[in-house]
Amino acid sequence: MADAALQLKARSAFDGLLVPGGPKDAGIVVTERKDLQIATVIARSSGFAEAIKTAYGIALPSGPKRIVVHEITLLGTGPRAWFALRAGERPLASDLEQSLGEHAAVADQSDGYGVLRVSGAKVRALLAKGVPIDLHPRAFAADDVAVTVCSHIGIMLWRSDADSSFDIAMFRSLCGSFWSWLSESAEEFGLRVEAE
Amino acid sequence: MRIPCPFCGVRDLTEFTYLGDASLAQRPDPASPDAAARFHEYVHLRDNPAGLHDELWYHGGGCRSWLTVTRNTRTHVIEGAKLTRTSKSWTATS
Amino acid sequence: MVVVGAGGHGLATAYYLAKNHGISNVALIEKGWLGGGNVGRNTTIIRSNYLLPGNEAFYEQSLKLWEGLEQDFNYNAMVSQRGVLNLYHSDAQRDAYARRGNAMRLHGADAELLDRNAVKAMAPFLNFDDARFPIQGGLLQRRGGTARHDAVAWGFARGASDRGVDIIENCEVVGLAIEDGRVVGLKTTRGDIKAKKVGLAVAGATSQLGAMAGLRLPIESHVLQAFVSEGLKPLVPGVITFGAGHFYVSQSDKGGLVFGGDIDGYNSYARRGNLPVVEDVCESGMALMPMIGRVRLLRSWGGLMDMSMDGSPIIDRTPVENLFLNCGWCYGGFKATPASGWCFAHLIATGQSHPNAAAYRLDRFASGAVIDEKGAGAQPNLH
Amino acid sequence: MSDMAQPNRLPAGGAIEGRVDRNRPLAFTFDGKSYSGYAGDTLASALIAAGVKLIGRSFKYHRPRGIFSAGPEEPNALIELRGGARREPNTRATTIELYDGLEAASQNRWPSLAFDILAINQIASPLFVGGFYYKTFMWPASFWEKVYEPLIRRAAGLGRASESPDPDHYEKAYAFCDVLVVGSGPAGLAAALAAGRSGARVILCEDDAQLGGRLLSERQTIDDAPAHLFAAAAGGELRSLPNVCVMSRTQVFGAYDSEVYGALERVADHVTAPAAGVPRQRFWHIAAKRCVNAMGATERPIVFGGNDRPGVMLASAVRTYLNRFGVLPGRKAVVFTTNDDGWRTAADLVAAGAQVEAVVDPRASVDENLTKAAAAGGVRVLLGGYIVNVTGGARGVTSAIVSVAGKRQILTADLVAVSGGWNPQVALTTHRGGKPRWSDALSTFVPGDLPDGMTVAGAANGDLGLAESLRKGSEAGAAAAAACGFSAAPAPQPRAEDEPTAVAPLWHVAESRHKAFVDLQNDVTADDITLAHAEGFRSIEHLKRYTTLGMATDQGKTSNLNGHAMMAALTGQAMSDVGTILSRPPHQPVAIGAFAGHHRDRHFRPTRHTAGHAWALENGAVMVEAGPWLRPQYFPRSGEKDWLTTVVREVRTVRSVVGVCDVSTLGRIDIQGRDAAAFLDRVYVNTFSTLPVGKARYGVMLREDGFVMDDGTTSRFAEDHYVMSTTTANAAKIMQHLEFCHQALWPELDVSMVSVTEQWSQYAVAGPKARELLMQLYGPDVDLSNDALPYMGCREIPLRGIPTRLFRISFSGELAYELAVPARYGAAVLEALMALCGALGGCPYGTEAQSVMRIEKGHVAGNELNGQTVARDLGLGRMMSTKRDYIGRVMAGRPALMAPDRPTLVGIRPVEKGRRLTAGAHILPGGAAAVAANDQGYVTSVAYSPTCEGWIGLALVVNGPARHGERVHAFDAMRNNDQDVVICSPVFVDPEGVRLRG
Repeated sequence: MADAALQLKARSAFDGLLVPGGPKDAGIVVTERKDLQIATVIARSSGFAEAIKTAYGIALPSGPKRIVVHEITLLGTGPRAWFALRAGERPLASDLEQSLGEHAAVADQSDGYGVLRVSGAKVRALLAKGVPIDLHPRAFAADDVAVTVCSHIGIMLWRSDADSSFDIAMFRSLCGSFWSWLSESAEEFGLRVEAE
Repeated sequence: MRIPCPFCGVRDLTEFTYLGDASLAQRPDPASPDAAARFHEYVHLRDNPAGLHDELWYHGGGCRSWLTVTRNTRTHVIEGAKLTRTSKSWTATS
Repeated sequence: MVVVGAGGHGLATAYYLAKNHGISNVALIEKGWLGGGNVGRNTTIIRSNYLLPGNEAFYEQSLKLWEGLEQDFNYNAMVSQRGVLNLYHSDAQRDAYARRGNAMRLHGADAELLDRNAVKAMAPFLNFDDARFPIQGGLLQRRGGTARHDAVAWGFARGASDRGVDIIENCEVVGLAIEDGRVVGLKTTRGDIKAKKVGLAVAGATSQLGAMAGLRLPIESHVLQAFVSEGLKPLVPGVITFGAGHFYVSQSDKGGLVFGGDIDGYNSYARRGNLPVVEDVCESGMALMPMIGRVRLLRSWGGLMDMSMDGSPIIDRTPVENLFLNCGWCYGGFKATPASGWCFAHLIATGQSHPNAAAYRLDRFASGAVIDEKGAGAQPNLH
Repeated sequence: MSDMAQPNRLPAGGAIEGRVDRNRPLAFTFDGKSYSGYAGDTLASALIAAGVKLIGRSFKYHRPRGIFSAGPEEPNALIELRGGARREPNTRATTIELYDGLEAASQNRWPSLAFDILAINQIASPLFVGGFYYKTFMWPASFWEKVYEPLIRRAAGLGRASESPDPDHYEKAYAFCDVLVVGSGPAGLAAALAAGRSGARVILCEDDAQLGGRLLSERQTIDDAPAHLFAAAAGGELRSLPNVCVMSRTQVFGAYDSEVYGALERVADHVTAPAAGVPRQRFWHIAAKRCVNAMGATERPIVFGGNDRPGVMLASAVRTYLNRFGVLPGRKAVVFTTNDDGWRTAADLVAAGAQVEAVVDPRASVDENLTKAAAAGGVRVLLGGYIVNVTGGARGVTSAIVSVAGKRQILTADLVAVSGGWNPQVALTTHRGGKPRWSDALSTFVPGDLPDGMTVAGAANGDLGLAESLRKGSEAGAAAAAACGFSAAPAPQPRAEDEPTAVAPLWHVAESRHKAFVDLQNDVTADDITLAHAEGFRSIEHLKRYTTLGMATDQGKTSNLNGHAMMAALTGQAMSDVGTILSRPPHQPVAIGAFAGHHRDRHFRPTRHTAGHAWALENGAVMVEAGPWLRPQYFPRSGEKDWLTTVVREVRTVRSVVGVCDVSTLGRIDIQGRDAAAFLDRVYVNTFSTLPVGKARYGVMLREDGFVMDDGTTSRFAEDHYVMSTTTANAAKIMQHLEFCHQALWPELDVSMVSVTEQWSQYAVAGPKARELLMQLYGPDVDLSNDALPYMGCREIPLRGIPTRLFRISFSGELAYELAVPARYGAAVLEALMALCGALGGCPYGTEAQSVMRIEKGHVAGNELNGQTVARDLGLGRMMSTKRDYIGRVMAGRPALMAPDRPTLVGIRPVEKGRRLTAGAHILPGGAAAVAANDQGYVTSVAYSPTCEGWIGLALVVNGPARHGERVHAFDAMRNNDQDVVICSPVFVDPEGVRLRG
């Protein structure tokens, strides 16, 4: 096939599901985070913490916490597992592989997940309809991360910077079902979709 | 029922999958001369206590860890939970 | 002779020991009140739609006994053969049900494979329009149905009692007297009892009683919840099971929808379950018959299931001489009550397995001759 | 609103006027007749206001019944609410908030409420005694099924459920708090205030629309003001606290393990229909560190003759109707009470302007203040008295027959208010196994051992006095908050009085000779208790089951204790020995829809879509459920008469040209680590450590019990990097299994695994022109020759800068590849592939064609990997390594699994050419009778093979491989498709594998 004829257009996970628009005073505002590079990182050896320190100059927190370093957001998703994100085009998985070498198993997952940013005055009331964990500010602090199940769908959830704003990642194939739950649950609060 | 995952914190039952008695983590030596009998016991026979029970749960809806949970089968009160693998291995952030 | 456990199986065993074998010198001892075990807390379904050799002949015998039970013991157990319909939702499931139905027919049982239209004619209220897993058809056993569970216990109790069996309630076994590898009696909270033969029919407490004889058994105790709705005018014709989720339903003669689903899935002796299964059952119910949304769940209860490693029961001798074991019914024990009693009585009385229960051996796990209807393997909570 | 319309509404401005909103009249209908009430009414209070006495018919005898209570314990006044698809049977009129346009209908009557043919059951009542089912309706034998049972079924049940899908939606929700307070009566409000003021996170759940509980129904005072004002003020303060969440119309119905509570919020039951986006009800999971149970108490009736007549009402309910709703349930009343509390009903009736004929109290003497007050109101006091019978009919009570010291007198009355004392609501304390304790002082059960984290306060704990309830509630709230680390400065206690609450036990008026009801809804009478005793059904569990006591929709809230006490009297046992039935959730019935929430109909379970889903739909694919996924089953073209035509065309196209199939749903697990190879050797029966980099290998995995668990190809991309594929159905299970093997069995191995199923879209490209197609896609720079990418090879190849993986693997038996591309390009690559494919004369194919081709090749799939087969059964025994251990090796060696006569995989063909085969048929020896003894196996999979030009199948047959060429019988009674078949090799096409290596 001639080069010119071959146009491989990328489609985001929520392509065709999210249609921008909605009331100005909506209690819920949703944006798809489309431009993320994503990788899973699994520590393979006890040298992992040191490798991170060498590469990024930080000590990784233990537990389900978020830390941001060199524009990379690292989310603690398991005792040895992290979910890494970085905005932009720059490949993340290969960078991490290079930095961490044999201390980590890195897999590119940039296409494997859909990520939504959900915010608005009613965001906690909305998430209470599916997320079985306590998101009250006293219980879920700014750097907290949770891997959990919402409406039978596995999600990763973390606070973005604002108090009433959460990022939620889920498997790409489940974005349609997640959206059907979210949009139905948000209807009573008013829902606005914004482009990134 | 809520299970205190050592990594994630206390989580609802729906996030977990049950396997069974914690002895399932102690696979017999396949090279032993009585391996057939030992594997039969390992795979099939259970103490099935009415009271405290060490048991294996998988936190598949969370951190994907296998947990060894100590739970009272009469009251469902959970005494504690630990990562199944901690006894034999390292942790990543220490 | 002593039979331990005045639940359905123990009562039926005592009844048939007396009736079939003329053995009336039987004490039937019970920790609580008679009929207080799973015979008093189940969803009352009777059927013989089994697949595997070793199972089907036994359950078909049981169904035939159900069909004659009322006349047998002059007590109305309200056997109601309104049919058991197992729905299928895929070609593979259809073929698996065809395999099952053919196995039933080879054993002389009745079975029909219905297509979607035939199911719709029988149960037009099912979700045919907006289903996640559309109904393609069903396997129907018309002779299946329900029986009034408490009446079954009372009927067997009355029949056994009339034939001279002593039923002793509030009598808990605290030890077994074993001499030279042979059981000679029991210690109970109401004194010691000498016995030539002891049969255990104590689903839910099998491991504890087994341990008293030094046995470690292929059994886990799990809780199964069941539910009943408020009384309604007739709505559901027979027993219907959902093939794409955990849900089965029938309607009692008093009008309540009696329904249930999967076991809670963790070892338990607490006789109560938790919300995830309640929700799973109701989600399945609403997926299958969305007109029950406003019907109210009235009451739930939990029974202890003797879950075996292959999902099939054990009726066998034990390594202890004269100690016999009837256990591992998983959550299918109610329908088995008459045949279980019949075959266990046969085993205790003659020392030989009844041909219809010959496969229910304790050593089948070591030998590999397992009877695994679901193909789930040695994990009891998956059966 | 005229008095004519609401003749029993107390006038506004009177001493007692109630607190409904008289400025907001609401219209409603009952049995088609129009009535009116006010905002703030319940359906029951509005019916009373309207003078409607007869509400329903009883379950067994079809006796006329009226309104008995003012709350959720109501056994009688059950109605069908709303109509059509929203019809709600068995709805308690006493808990339904009136809304404009409400429609209600009586139930369990035919043809009409006033004239009910089945009331004949009263005359035949000896047939209907306890246990009647089991003894009656027996003979002749054939009559049970044909006559009796259908009759019983028609008569059974109460209301009619809708037969249409519920049009409303439901939600689930999760809440968390430090302190959950259940109930907003005096104790609950005091607890919530104490805990809330400490800063603890508090949830207060109240079943009613308004906060206050009994405070709304009484004329008591707190801080010298009417008590309902205290409730309003407390509610206001609680709602103003940011750490407090007040949930009204929310019933906590169950206590579950680990301090989880189930609650039902009735979001839109008080309006005609939910607004857009609003659920009808919301089912809450509440996880609370501490719980203050302040659910209050339920008044206990007394069993006496005619105690079910419309107009016999709980004494406290009468006060509720007067004080809260401003309606007068009767104009001429007799109060029958065994306790001080009941006397207040007489006082309130007098204050409301009703005539109280007498207070009948079986006690020989009572507090002087009570008798004095009664006398002042012109009320006769009949101490040592009993009501032995109440006369009346469908139009209500006409008189009460009272016996005092053996002398009878007839008191004309239209209302009999009854109080036998109060039963604390112990339900939540027993859901987790706690046993209530008998209290001689209160003649009832009070909470015994409590579940972890729960305290009980107020009437629920047997503290009936107002001041005491307020004080105990406050203490409980403060203690619960303190246990969560919060403390508040002590606040002054509100001023209130403890009213007298002395009680003497009376369950049943033994002198009564008329039908006396213990369980009003299930029509269990005093005689039934006696009969159960006589027949040996004496334990409370047997009593319940034999008589159905306490099994109706009210779950015995007003009947159990009386029934048990009556049995105790018959057996001579103490109540502490008799015990009580432990209540089980739900405390009140909960709509099934609420437990399901969003997950009904097509939302029952999430649906997984591949990146190519939209393309498939646009191209006419018929989709099929494959585990959680939807996959294209086949792609019909116009003019194709049935699915088989389409599938035959797809198979022929693949075998002769090329086809493309979306295989993205197969599980893919990325496995890395120094020990990855060793790990795979332990989980697969065959060896992967010897697999060269750049190659793929088919593997089989067993469960530890030796049976086959899954199969798939695993490819090696580096020394320490493999990608495993699993079947679609087992993907999650295998991931869990591998994590178990690593974390629990061999944590010392340096291996890690993560699912990358979603990262990649994967397409099978199969057929003689598969290479040509891919060369066109990749362009001339990429070498796809047999040398560069041989059979079972795999490579990472960039495609226009996109990283892709190309696997030379084949499920179809053709020259075939699987192309994996990052999922964001999945749709685009599929479109590009299909454009090229179409130009070559190829087509897309679905799961059906895929299945035909794998059967033609004798590849096993889900039908054969059914958990009941071992590797040898499937002809895969030779793959099992004999040199090393792996999961399942030891147990696969059990004698019964090694037996030579196990059913083993073969192919079959029909003897009669062109005859259709069916899967699920059993294999019998040729000419053998169709009985179980001759059963030798079964057909697992069948397909019409265009390549073989006929039907072919796979089967598991006893000793199968030794029987190739044998003619046997395929028995299929299910499809009436018995036929003879010939056993053959399971590989029907290209047994040498020439094509796939081409």
